[in-house]
Amino acid sequence: MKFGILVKEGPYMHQAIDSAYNFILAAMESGHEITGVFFYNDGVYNRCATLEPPRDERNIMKLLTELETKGVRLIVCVAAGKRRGIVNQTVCKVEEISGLGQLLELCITSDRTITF
Amino acid sequence: MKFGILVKEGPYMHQAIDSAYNFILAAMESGHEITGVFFYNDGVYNRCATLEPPRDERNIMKLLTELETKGVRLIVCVAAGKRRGIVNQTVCKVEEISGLGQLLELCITSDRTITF
Amino acid sequence: MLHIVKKSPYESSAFSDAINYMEQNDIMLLTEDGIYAAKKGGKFEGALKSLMQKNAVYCLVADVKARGIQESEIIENVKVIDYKGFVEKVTEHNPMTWS
Amino acid sequence: MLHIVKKSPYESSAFSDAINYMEQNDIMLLTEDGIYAAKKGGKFEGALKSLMQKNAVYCLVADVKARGIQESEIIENVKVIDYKGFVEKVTEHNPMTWS
Amino acid sequence: MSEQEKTKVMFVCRTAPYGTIYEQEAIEAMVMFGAYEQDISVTFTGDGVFSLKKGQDTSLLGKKNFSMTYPILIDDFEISHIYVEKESLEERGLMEDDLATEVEIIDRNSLKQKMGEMKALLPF
Amino acid sequence: MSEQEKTKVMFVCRTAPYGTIYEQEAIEAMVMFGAYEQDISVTFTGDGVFSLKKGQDTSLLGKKNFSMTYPILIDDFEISHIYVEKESLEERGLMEDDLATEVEIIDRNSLKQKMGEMKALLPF
Repeated sequence: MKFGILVKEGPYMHQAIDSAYNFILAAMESGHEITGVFFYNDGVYNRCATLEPPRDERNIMKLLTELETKGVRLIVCVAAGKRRGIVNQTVCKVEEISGLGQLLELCITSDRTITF
Repeated sequence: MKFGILVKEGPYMHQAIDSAYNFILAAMESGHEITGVFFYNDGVYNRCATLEPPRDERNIMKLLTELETKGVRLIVCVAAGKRRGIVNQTVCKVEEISGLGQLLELCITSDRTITF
Repeated sequence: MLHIVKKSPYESSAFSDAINYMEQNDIMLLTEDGIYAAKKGGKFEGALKSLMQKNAVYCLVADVKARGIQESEIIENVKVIDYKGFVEKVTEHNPMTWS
Repeated sequence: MLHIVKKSPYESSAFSDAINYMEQNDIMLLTEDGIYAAKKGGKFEGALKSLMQKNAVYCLVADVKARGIQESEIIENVKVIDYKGFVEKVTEHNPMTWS
Repeated sequence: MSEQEKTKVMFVCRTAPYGTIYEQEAIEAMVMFGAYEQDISVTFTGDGVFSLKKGQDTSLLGKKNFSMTYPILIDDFEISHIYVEKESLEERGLMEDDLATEVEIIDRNSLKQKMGEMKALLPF
Repeated sequence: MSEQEKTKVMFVCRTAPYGTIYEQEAIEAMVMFGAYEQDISVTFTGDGVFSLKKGQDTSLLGKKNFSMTYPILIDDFEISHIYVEKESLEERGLMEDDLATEVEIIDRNSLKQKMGEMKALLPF
């Protein structure tokens, strides 16, 4: 099946991105396809390039980059990002920034859209 | 009276900083002193230097800088900031970054500590 | 003490938690989404009225107006104050925020 | 539908809102702080048991363990599943998240 | 595009306005989604119904009054339906007359059925 | 410093662990505050009491198990008191034996009194 993922909360503050990450890994291991992860609301903070968590804690930036390496598309909402300061200079990858139309696209092309 | 302010939520997402801002203005107009504003938890995002809100919306970065011009001390927690990517390169003013001891200092030197 | 409630009573336990901690002479300020507790005809009208038999309750005019609540829709005896009034209450009582 | 609840029932209305929206054949997944609804002896045991007369309820093992809840402390008939089980439930039911 | 080919997406608005940004960013998404010729509907339930309260005046807060967009969602932004849950209104002491725009007030059971017909549900 | 000169600060922990970071960052603050020779106490009420549940195992989540720090707050980090509200425990079906560390279980009325004696209350 094809899964689209919406993440609405920021890293560390809420568990949303951790749950999404674990869900995505399990889905891929079970042979499903992830059409993309759309970051909206405070979710855009997950792709801030300067996260420096303590060494004894998980590094959410690295976990997400690892997903990207496995072919998962990450999309940061441009409007929500600008409002919060996640822009070209501060985002992990400039190419990830895109519009809300991409979220609708995920809804259309995925069998399921899951919100975290 | 002396008021210390603790802000625990990020800009735009929650109303906390708006309430704090309006409270601080009113307190100063009434002749009270603000010992400082300590940003903790997601509150550190309020001092991200790259906020670009839509033109028809309030600019929280400017509102806070305006407070600073009026002599209000703004303090960004270094640990909470690092975890979230609010570090030297991304914060409005590097001098604002400091440790949790400053929050306790506010509690000690203020007649009242108010959490937003 | 001044108990500041900033979450909607329909969505969060903040309002009822604050009530549980109110002592004689304590007061409550409803602000942000907390102001919905002060709306006439809502589910929490009874709880608020029973609280007000012993404690004064205030709500912040900026938050009330933003949410389209008219003064006539506010439960009797809840006092509507502005930020200066909020500041004054903090000078009189030590604040605790329930969110 | 699969109703995903991720807030504590003590603090948020998410759990009771989700219950209100459950139809025949719908299922519920308790995850993150939502798992406290599945704890024996808590305030929501009755509500959960009455829901389970018609609907299946699952909870996520990673969240249960993190919070120190032992399997023996989970209300009977709540099924403990892992992330793969979560994925499987999403393939079977369209998800709606209550937070 | 024929009606059958359209993707049915529903925004489920459960949050009060201004205390958090969820409803404002939800409406920003609705406005964009409207442009894509799909079948987009919006439901207000729980505290979400407060977003539709008429007479909102945010001038003292310094925040944008985004409630002005609700009345033009259907005509200007091609949203198919705006549903408001009857039970949530009642619990909050609100009547149809209190709302800033014309909506379809329906009971929870009818709403459940509509939610069951959606391809994607977006909670805000 | 004499006891009278010390500033009395209380952390009021009301949130469950792991779903949000509040309790983890609260404990980080407690540890720092302990170094300043003031009178710092910690209260667990509401969902905050869940933070003290024993047997937490976060390995499947990949998160740090910060509950290990509670048992050493008093001895190693100079926190004066850890209070847990009796009523919140009961409502959640928890007993003293369920907690990861020794605490002072007190009822709400006694807690109200202690809160009234504080100079600053920090809710988390």
